[in-house]
Amino acid sequence: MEKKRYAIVLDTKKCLNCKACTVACKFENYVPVGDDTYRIWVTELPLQGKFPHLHQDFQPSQCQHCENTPCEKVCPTKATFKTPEGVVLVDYEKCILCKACMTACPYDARFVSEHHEAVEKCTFCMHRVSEGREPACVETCPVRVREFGDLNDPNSRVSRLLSSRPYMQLKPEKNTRPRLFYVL
Amino acid sequence: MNNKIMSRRKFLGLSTGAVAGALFGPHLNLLMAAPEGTFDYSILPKGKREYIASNCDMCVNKCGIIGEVVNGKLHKINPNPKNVKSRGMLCAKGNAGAAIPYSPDRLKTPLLRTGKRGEGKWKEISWDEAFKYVAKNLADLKQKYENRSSVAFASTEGFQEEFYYYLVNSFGSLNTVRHTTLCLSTNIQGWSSVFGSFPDADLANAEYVIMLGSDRAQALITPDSVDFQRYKPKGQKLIVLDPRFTETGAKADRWYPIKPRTDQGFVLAMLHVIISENLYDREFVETYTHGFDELKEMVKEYTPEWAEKKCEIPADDIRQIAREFADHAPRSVIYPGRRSSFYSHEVYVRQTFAILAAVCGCWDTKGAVVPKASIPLTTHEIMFPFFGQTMDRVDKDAVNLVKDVVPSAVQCPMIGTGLPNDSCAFLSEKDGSWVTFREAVLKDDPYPVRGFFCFKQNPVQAVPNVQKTMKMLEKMDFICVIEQQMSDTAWYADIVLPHSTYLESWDPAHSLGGIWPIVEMRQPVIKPLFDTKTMFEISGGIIHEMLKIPSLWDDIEPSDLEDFKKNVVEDILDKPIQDYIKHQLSKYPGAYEQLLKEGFYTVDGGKPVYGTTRKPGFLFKSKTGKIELFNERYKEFGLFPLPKYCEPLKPQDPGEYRFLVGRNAWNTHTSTQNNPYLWEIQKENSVWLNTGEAKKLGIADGEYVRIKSKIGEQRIKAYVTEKIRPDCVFYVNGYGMKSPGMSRVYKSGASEAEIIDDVLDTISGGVCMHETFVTINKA
Amino acid sequence: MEMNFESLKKEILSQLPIKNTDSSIPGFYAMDDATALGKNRVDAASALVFKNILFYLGLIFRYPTEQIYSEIETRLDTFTDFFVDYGGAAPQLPPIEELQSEYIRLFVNNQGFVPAMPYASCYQSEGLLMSDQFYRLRQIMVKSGFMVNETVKELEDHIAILLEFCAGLLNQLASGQASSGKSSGACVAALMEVSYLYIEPMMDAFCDRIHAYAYDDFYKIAGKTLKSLMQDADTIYDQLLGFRIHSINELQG
Amino acid sequence: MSTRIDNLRSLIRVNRDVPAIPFIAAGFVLLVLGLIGVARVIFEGHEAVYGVTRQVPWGLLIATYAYFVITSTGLAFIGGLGHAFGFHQFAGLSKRIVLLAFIVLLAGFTQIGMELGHPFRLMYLLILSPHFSAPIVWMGIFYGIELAILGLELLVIFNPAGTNHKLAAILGFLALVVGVLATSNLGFVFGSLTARPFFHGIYFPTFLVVSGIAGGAALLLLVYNIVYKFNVPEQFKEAMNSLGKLMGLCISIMIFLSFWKVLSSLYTEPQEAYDAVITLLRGPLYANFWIGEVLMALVLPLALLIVSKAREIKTMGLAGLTFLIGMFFTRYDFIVAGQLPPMRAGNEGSGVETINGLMHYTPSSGEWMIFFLGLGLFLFLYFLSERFLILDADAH
Repeated sequence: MEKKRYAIVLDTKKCLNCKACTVACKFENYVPVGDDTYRIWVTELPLQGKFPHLHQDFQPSQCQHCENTPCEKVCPTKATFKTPEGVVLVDYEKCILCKACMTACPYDARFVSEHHEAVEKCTFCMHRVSEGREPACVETCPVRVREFGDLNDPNSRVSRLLSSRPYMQLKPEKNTRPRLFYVL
Repeated sequence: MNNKIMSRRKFLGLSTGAVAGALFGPHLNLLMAAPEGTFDYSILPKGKREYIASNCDMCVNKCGIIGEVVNGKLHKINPNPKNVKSRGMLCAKGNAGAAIPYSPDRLKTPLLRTGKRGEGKWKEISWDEAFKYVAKNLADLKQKYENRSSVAFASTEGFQEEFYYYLVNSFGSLNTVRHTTLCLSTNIQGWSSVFGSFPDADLANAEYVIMLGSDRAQALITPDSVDFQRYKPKGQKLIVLDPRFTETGAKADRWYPIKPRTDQGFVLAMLHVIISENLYDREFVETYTHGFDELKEMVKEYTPEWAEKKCEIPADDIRQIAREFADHAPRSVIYPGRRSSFYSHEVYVRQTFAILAAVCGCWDTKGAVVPKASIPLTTHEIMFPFFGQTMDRVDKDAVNLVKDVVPSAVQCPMIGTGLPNDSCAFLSEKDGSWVTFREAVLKDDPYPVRGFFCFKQNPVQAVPNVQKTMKMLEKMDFICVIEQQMSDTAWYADIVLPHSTYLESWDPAHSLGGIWPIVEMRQPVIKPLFDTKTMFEISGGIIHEMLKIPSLWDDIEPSDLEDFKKNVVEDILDKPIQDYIKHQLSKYPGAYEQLLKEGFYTVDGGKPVYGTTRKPGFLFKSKTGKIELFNERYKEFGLFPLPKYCEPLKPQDPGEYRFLVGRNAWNTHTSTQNNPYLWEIQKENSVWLNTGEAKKLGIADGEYVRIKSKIGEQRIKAYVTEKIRPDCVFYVNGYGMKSPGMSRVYKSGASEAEIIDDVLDTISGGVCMHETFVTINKA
Repeated sequence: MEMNFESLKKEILSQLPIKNTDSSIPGFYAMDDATALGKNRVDAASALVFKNILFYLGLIFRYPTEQIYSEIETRLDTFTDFFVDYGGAAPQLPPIEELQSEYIRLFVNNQGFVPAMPYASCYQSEGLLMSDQFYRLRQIMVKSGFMVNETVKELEDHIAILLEFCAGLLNQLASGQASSGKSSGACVAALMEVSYLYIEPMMDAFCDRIHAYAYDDFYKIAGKTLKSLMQDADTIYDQLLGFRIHSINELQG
Repeated sequence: MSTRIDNLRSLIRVNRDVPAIPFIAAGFVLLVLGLIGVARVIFEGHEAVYGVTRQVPWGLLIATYAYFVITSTGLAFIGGLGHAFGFHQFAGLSKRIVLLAFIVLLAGFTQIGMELGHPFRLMYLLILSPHFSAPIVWMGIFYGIELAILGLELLVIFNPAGTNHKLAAILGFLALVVGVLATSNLGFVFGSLTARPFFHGIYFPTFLVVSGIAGGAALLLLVYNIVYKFNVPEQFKEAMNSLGKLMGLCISIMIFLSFWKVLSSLYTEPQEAYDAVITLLRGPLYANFWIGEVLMALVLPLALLIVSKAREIKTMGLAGLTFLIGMFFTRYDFIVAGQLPPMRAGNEGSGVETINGLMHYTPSSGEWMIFFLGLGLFLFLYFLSERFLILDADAH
């Protein structure tokens, strides 16, 4: 059987900017309350147009789980590693807190966790996925902005979304080949 | 230094004798010997994990939740993926609920005031003492005023509220006041005046949706907030009219910054177009409605060109929207919204919306506005005693009471003779009208109200014009507050009873009406952390103590008392609450078990219910039994039977802005801002000010300003934006708390209660949150 | 009583929560070998004294019911020197009503918030009750043969319970009567863990908050006393047990 | 037995002429401050004591680490020139060079040791779980080896039985090679960051090596002036002259490199590189850049060197001083400027707070204290050595 390739596809047109995902993530992953401590976020993109012709988009995001993984490359101790499914994880016991990965990440997706005494970031909730549950942010969303699934399964919701709609990725110029896809 | 240590540890050597002698008896011990194998926490912390289904209580929606409990501690609240109402979602507040039981600030034990009111001197008492104390005070009040209605009971909605009413009815006061008039009474009244009930909108199937002032993307309502984006049919069009560019506006196909309170004019013009161009649903109108000809006559004058002047939306656009709306009918929705206590005569606004839906036949069919269906539960057949010393509501004669709070500009001739001579307008009597009620209490007219009970409501924060609320509290001989937190209202109480959180309590089954009707209940997700009780237990406790005081029962028949003891006390309150719930569900075999497992129950697999009123011979709850475009009861009361256009209040001075209120998705009114997980999303609020106006006033983005109304003044950061009309300003509620207790939001940002004027909508008794004008100055 | 400290040390180490894979559980602590081995007696008399002191402080941080109040009152003279030594003054006991309202204002409920939360959990992570460490505490208690009285509706990490727990452990040590089948080593380990991982970390904030918010001197002095006593804990335990813990950081490994 | 003592005596004497005491005292005071800083880090934790943030994770301590270790490898480079490439004029300086390089490297290690959250983990994980594609691994390995080589060199040079010059030459050569590798790898730690265009590329590997050599020369010029109270004996004239020339050459190359770095970052505004350079030219770092980097590290020392025609040793000492001060800002600016352009715009809800579109960073008192630790360690150890060791090596 072919290996799984996990990914998240986001339909941000639906996003209500309600922050349910960010709070769910904090509880699920014991992420402490704090200005710098968050794994995922919802950005209000700049308002476009002039009154009364306005337009605004909201953009939830998180670690992109890049296939070409800058953070993993610079990690001196293999604390950051990739699972066979392409999920980028941190082995907290191996992290020396040199923070090279934080400077290497073009998405500002990592932070120092006092809880783990290591750098941490989104794990795609692999502990839930391994139990057949969805990542917390995917599950809790009122409008289902995010879909999580296997790119190698043509029938997965992520595959079907990507084959039916155009999409973009963040910072393509960095050639990181993210596993987060934003359908348009 | 060394000497210091030596001297400090002197007790180990020199004064050993005395201290060693200080032996303490075992009666003082908090700890006891643990029997072998008491707890097994051997594999920590990833030990025992349980998933327990229940329902959320962070706002009114009651979404399905599944508590993930690890070793007895709630780790996370997950959404219930099967719940047909919440559609498997859980918002930020719902998630943050997992912190609620663990707030160190929660009330832990009954507290009795020992100092002056508001001074903050308390002593701990046991529940037994507390029940005795409350019962005694009820008896004293009854004795002194010889009127049971001299004790008022305030509450807000919630699953335990029905047990609060056990207490109310056992004492026999008619003065109850609920949250409705602070929220959606105008909406209920307006829609009910046409259809006899307050419907829901089928956003999952509607092809054309007009939302006027509803911010479904932030003021979350399930299932609407889910459906309008997640399940919207392909090609659905969303038109949003709101003075602010809300998140909902950002989702709209077209957003119009409509002039406040002119929504009625906009819809009247739509009606004009639809009727004059014969776009209405003739068959529906003929079959189901009453008064079409009168309506046709009335809307003649309301042309789109007329409306353009009122609401500042181009006439051509109004025409187009009217035609599109009619074109998509019956799968067109003019959204009933929810909170609607905005303007004076808001009822007419909502009545107009309802008429538009009726005329186009957008009623009780897929994709339209649909009456709520519900799954009837078995109620306990109880007759509370009829007490001789119960007087009519204090606000019965509302007309004379509320002249002060109805602006003269809107008193006459708009509503004919003024207020209906009703106890509290057209609301359900037990709802009461907060502003009217408060006026009556302040005036002692027609009798004094001197006792005040408050169940999970915080009128000091929630009811506009806080000074008046404080004056009202000062009048009271006795105040009892049943709460989870030391709210601003609890702070002024004589006795505070700690209520268990929704995650710790058994709550009775509730039938939640809607297109997708559902039954929910709550079971404890975790054991109570402290010595708290639920309203069920509290009512039971107080009523038992009341029964020990004969003077409380001297104005009823002895046989009534015996019935009461048997039916209410023995059969219900003395039994486990599970028995009560099982009785509620007795019609539905297996429902109780399903509720324990899933947290909700539906019949028919949770399918939507359409068409119940579209059956021959169906009688709508109106005088004519039809859908009343022309309201016969309003005519009787001297109100407009048809929603004639009412002019909005205008600012007195050119420099004044209309103050708008609203919510964001991560807070419920004033109750959740101190939750660390929600506080960190937004630490203070800021006032939205249009870019052009800010320029005129010389105010930069992020700068502090003073916002001043005739009620009060607040200091707040300016958010200079294109997202709001130049004639309005706005900030979200829940910040700038008076109480240092809300430690995170104490004095950060501004409170709306401090500046909103207590203007009253005369038909529904609702407050008008958008009828306050303010000035803005640099701080 | 005589003890073989080499074996005691081994035993203590075996009881410690050795580096759990979940980092939410605090790690192990180390002892100064030389001091551990240099002495070979538990100073039982002093341990009892210390036990009484902790128990008394525990009483002070309980809600002053009439019973507790009179107990505090009766024993206050005995402990006056102690308070003067550690808290800088002898506390004057205010009338019971005042003490009660002061207690509630400081430790139970004030307008919406609690100025000096008496729970160790509140000084960890999010400032909420029942932090992850809380469960570890329950575990230690049960292992040491204690549990909270069924009639007491309080959380195990309430400062009064923590102090009483320490007193109970000291009592076990002094009397050489660890709970059935449990060793002195486990007892010392529990004492160290509760003192250094639960009480000590909350001391600064807790006592400073008491000082900032208290109207009356009674709790101010009690707080100051408790804080300086815990600062002195290293040397006290050294004297009582014959070895010392280096620092809280070693405990947290 | 007695010969051994005699031999040791040949290494030790009390140098009353060297004005070491004030420096030892200053070093001691700084060291104490530094140790207080260390205690704060241990008790309060890195997060509480340091001013670095999620968006600017590398701050003053990385800058001071670079400052020390690059200077050290610069010294080793000069030492290597003397030992291995027959630049005999430097051979007479070899004891001081090796000692300085060693101590400065130690000072650098204190910085990185305190900066890393788990320095001890690094030590064993570099053996158990090294990731060879990570530049930090190579940087770590080479600096580790460099420390070992310098340590060996110290042993060889300070061998009471007499210096084995051949071995010293081999070690000197190795120190030069490994030093260059280490520093250029340090450059690559930044040069490898595609996320940060200002860092990305070969500029920093090159620039760090060149500026390190200049720094080594500057430090030697300054130290000799101090040790001989601005009256350097004739025997070192030639060496000082060569150091001046070497430093001048390196500064010239630095000017050349910097100029093109700035220009290429401005030309057609390559987004983040442009933003970073703008922080230097007219952004929050402009004073550091113009006064520290340009004036003190480039213009002034070069001017002084030209004025002195590489002969006025006092003037060259002054050039060394301004250069070393300027270099501190250069290192700081290079670390910070590259991180000020945010990876995500500071929009509402993003969690990123920007000022004029840029991140901000100010070193905390704790970070300064750790810098004092390094500086104090250097001053204390080095001048203690000056006071008690015989450092005037014979030319071989």
